[in-house]
Amino acid sequence: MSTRSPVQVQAGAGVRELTFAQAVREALAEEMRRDPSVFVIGEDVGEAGHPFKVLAGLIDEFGPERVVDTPISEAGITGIAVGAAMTGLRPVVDIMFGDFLTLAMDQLVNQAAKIHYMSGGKLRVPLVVHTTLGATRRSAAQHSQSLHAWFSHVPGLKVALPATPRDAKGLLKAAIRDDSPVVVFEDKMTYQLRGPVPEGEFVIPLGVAEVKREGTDVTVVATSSMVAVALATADLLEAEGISLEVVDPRTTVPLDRETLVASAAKTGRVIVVDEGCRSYGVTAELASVIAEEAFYHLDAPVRRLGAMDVPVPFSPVLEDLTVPTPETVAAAARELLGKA
Amino acid sequence: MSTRSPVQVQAGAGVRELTFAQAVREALAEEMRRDPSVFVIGEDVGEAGHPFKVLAGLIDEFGPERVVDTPISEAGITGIAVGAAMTGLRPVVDIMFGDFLTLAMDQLVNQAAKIHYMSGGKLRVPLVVHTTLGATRRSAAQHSQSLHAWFSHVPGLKVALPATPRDAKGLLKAAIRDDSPVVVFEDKMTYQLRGPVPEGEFVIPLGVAEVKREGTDVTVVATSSMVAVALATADLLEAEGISLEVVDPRTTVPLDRETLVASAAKTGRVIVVDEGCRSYGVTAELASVIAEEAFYHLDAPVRRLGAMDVPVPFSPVLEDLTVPTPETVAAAARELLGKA
Amino acid sequence: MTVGGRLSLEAEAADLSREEALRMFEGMVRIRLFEQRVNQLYQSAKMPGLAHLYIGQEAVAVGVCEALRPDDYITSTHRGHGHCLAKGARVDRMFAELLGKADGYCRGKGGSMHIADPDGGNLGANAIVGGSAGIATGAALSAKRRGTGQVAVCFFGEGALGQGVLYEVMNMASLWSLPVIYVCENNLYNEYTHYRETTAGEVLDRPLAFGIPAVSVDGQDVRAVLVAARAAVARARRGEGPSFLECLTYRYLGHHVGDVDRSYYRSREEEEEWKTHRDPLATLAGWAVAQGLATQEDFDRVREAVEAEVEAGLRSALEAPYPDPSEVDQHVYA
Amino acid sequence: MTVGGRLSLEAEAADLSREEALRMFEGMVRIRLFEQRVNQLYQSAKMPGLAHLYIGQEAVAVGVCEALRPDDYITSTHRGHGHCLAKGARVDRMFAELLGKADGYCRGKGGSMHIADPDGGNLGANAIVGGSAGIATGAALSAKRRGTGQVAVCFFGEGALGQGVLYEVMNMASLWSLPVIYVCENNLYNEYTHYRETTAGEVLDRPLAFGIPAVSVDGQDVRAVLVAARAAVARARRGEGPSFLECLTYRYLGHHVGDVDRSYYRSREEEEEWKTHRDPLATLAGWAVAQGLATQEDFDRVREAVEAEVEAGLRSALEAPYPDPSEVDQHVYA
Ligand SMILES: Cc1ncc(C[n+]2csc(CCOP(=O)(O)OP(=O)(O)O)c2C)c(N)n1
Ligand SMILES: Cc1ncc(C[n+]2csc(CCOP(=O)(O)OP(=O)(O)O)c2C)c(N)n1
Ligand SMILES: [Mg+2]
Ligand SMILES: [Mg+2]
Repeated sequence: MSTRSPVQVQAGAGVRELTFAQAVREALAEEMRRDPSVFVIGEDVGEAGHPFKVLAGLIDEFGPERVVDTPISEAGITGIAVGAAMTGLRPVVDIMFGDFLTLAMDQLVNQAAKIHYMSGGKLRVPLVVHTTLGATRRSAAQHSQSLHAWFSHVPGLKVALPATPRDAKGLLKAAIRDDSPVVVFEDKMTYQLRGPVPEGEFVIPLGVAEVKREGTDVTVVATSSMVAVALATADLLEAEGISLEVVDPRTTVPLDRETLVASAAKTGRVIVVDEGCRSYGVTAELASVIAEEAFYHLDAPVRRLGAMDVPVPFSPVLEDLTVPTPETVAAAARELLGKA
Repeated sequence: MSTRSPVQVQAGAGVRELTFAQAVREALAEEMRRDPSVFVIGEDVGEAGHPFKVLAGLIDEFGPERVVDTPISEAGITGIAVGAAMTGLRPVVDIMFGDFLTLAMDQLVNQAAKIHYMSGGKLRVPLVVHTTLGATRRSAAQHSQSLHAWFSHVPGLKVALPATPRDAKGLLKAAIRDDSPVVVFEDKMTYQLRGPVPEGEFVIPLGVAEVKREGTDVTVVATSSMVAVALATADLLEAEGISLEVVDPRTTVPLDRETLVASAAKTGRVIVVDEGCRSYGVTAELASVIAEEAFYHLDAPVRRLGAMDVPVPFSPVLEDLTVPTPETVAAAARELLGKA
Repeated sequence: MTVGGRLSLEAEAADLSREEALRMFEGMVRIRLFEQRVNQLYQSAKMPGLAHLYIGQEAVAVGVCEALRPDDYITSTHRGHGHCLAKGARVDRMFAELLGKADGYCRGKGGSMHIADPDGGNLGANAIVGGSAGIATGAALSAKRRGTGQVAVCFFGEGALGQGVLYEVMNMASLWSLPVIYVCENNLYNEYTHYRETTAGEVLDRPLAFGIPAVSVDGQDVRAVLVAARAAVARARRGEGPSFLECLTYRYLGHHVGDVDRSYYRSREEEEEWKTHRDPLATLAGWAVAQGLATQEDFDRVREAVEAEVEAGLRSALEAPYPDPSEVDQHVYA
Repeated sequence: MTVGGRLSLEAEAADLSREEALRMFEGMVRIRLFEQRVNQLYQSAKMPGLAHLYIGQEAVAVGVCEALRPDDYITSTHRGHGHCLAKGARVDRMFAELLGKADGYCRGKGGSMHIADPDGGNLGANAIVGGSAGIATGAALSAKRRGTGQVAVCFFGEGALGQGVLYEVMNMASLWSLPVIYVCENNLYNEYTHYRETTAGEVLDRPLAFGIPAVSVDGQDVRAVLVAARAAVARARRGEGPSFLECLTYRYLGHHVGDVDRSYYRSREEEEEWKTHRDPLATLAGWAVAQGLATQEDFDRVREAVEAEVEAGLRSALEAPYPDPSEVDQHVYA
């Protein structure tokens, strides 16, 4: 079920360069045109078009009935979306910062995630939660967390982590069409970055990893914001004659184990990089899956790089120390190759 | 910093048999006598003494000022406890079922866990959250979760998982004396089980694992409810001439890596068992730590056993399939030894 | 109709036709007899887990659901058997669910606290206090958006007044004039604590503060409940927005089937007072007989018919098969 | 004093001594000048991240804090510079924190949205809307339990009325008569949305519904704020419980320093109206001069002194060192 070919879309021929934010907006607009039951609900999603302007203009096309501005009530908004999703609509709930998911956990975990199962399959909750992760924006401890590991640990929820404008569009469209609740995390730092996005109808199925760059010496499994870091590391090490393969799971649930394990078996050396806190985070599961299924191919233990286990500090001189960088990933790769 | 000696306390000589609930109650009463700033706050903690009767009688000794019955407001109660903890008191917040922590996540994660750090070390939050985990009580999906992995992933929080009456008392007393917020999860199924508890003053430092049983063939790292399962497995396999070493981390944060890794290095074969859902759960971190630090001692990949990745079903015939049992752990051990 | 004022009612209590009186009595007696069996199942250790019995509160569920269309929505609570039955659930499949059988409404996966019956408009009971406030409000938003004229009823106990999410969604329901009816079943206790110890001020002032018309009615008088429910439903269908009903009621038995010694939180006298003088079944039957609408024999016949239905339902549920083990990981994802 | 009614005040606005007038003007001008500098730091890219400026709302923080003891508690918001300064914070250490320097109140770890100064009773700003409602209420519970006579003030914007936790804690504060004062700064906007679009009913009805006396005051008139704050503080110290103040105010600038084009959500005219006719600094000075309490020159001298203080504070902060990298994993655990 996984496509292992590294899709390096080139601009031109049915492909445009879009910013991450434009790609998200395009996905929402296309799905809202296609299906009248799709609507967006959240704080300042209307005229303001979201503080990051990700949703700018949607209200002009779809009006306040389908781009619903709300009070500052994350739990209430999410609960209302769950009820709407159970009764024929397809809400996309915008949670401005992933940190605010802490306020909606009961609605997402005890309600949305379990209703299909608890009802013996009778009720469905086709809900999308659209939110952010990522630090280094100088936003301090309550606006910088990457909490996707929590949701990946909750049966009934799917979790998408788009790393490029192309993936942002394709995964969001798939999430909206999915009949289960899906939490989509976007790196708030990448909204203005540009990348190629195919013209026209285009969906990326949930559960299909992508080899973002092929290589031979070390596999770097990277998620979301860390994909760009991994690709930068690959460029950096190429000069040293070290070849990295960069694999992006794109969704933690469902997880495309096959693609991860195949790459690990091929290179024998693996680094997992994710911006969530290192301990008890996503890197632990990905590293364990690889260790379990590629154990006898591994020349060394899987290395894990995540955010430092600290609340995110405000001061730039401190904040920049807390997240993996091309330098720290490169150092790990050299160590794995005994070139440190 | 870790004691690796398997403390097999014998009844008699300064030791009594207490139920898990009695041990918890004794810890609270002793700490409330010792320190007037300690108080309990939660739903039906007073006259009712908690639905599981864990707190029965406390109000008679300490009165409603220190055993505070509240409305059904998990977020509000926890927030109030955070403020009280910042200003000279030591609250023990009772969250009746761990599933209800979903309602207090902002207060615990964005507030309690980060305040000491965000204030540059000036403010402290000596808060204890006392709650439960564990399935097989026929309580269905919203009263059976084991969510400790979430909190273990949050820097600033400590997490304790007592498995015996002795540990319940010693760890809770340590948690109450700790100047950081600590979440203590107790298996709701074990409250009436009896075990030896030393007489008198007795504290178990957070971050010290215990070898619950020594063995030579396979290490079983087990937490909370799974410690009893692991010990039962050890008995079961002894008959087959297989010797299990059972190691209980007792706290996931701080984690006593030393003891886990030493045992793994000794046996070369490791199973990690925890009642949280298997994917992206505690077993992933523990298995990764062992794989990283004992890699070259391991004869096989670390095996992970957790709850099935499903919401907990009500029907006993289904619920019993979702959690690890001595049979499933034994099967994993035999496989690891090539005796399957 | 006042916005943010008392919900105006046509009358203090409804005049009923003979059919209505007998139908509502049947609804109430079905809940009563069903739950007496549930209690016995627990005491004879035939039922897994616990159940929170609705006995004593029957008039609330039946009076409210009498005012609803089959396609209207309800959400329910941990004490939900009465709501499910009043909205049309069958006793045999209810028993089956409580016993964890495959014939249950949720194939045994939900149990007592999670019975859902979408075909009957029941979006599910909820084991999180206040947990369905958002769901009901969202169903109302959906009904309004789809223009179906459906309304959504959110049943909850007064303990849910402690949950902040209730105020978040009442605020939005009021702002957006959603067709939702918040039905607060005030049975005086949050588990083992009297609601006066957990509830500051007056209950009705809370919805009123959000501009939601509210009224308090005798929850033991199904006719009073029906009148209030009809007014709230009519308001919702007219597109005028949410309403809030406080129904003063009482649970005769424990917080759950295991709560037998209750003396430390409420008196025998209090229990007797409600059972003997404020029983919803006796009250309705007494009124109807006095009105000459029906005879005691009519009501006895209804009770006997329901008794037979309950016995048959229980028997079939006891004999029904458990779900196949392979179902354990079905329905995690849609 | 009415419970659940209007908070009764001694007068509509306070008579002030010359010292009080000059002191409160100094407090307000310190906030004004400090934040003008913050805005410039952002525009000249010298400050990391963003800041939410309090300019225009100075009378609320200063009027409330004038009624407090040094050991009383406050909690603050994302728009918190004014609260911190009014409770006694120093401009140099404030600047240092905003610049991420080691001399900052939080050693640079908190930044604009998290300034805490326990020595001054400031339990911290909070970047979660409504996030400090529990903390302030808990500090009040602690003060009551410890019998210190301290009160706790919870500052929050009207947007926090959307957060359910506020109602959960107001309920407990009322039940337990806690010495907490909820100060709602109604500056008309939740970010870019007018509060009328997010707030059903009347603001004051919400605390009133929980039995909490409430009053709405002109937040641009520091004397009116002071009178209300004194009444609330007196009530709290008497052990009579919580109060709620709605202060009608306005932020002159953007939601944050980057919010420059505001035409799509509010008009220039509206902004001008508030700035020219309802400025808290001009209002206080004008009143005091008219009363003959002080001359314009007196106020100018105060402003000049504060200007010098702010310039010196900024200079020292700009020169101050960043925290040592080794501090990054300090203070995770106490
Ligand atoms: C969020 C949450 N907190 C606590 C509980 C435990 N609990 C179950 S029922 C109950 C009391 C509910 O009282 P009320 O809402 O009045 O309903 P009643 O039981 O009286 O019908 C409590 C505290 C829960 N299920 N959910
Ligand atoms: C729980 C939460 N949701 C959303 C936000 C994003 N946010 C920051 S400020 C703000 C508006 C707050 O409005 P108000 O409370 O009136 O304060 P003001 O900005 O007007 O001072 C929002 C939505 C947040 N910080 N916290
Ligand atoms: Mg009740
Ligand atoms: Mg505002």
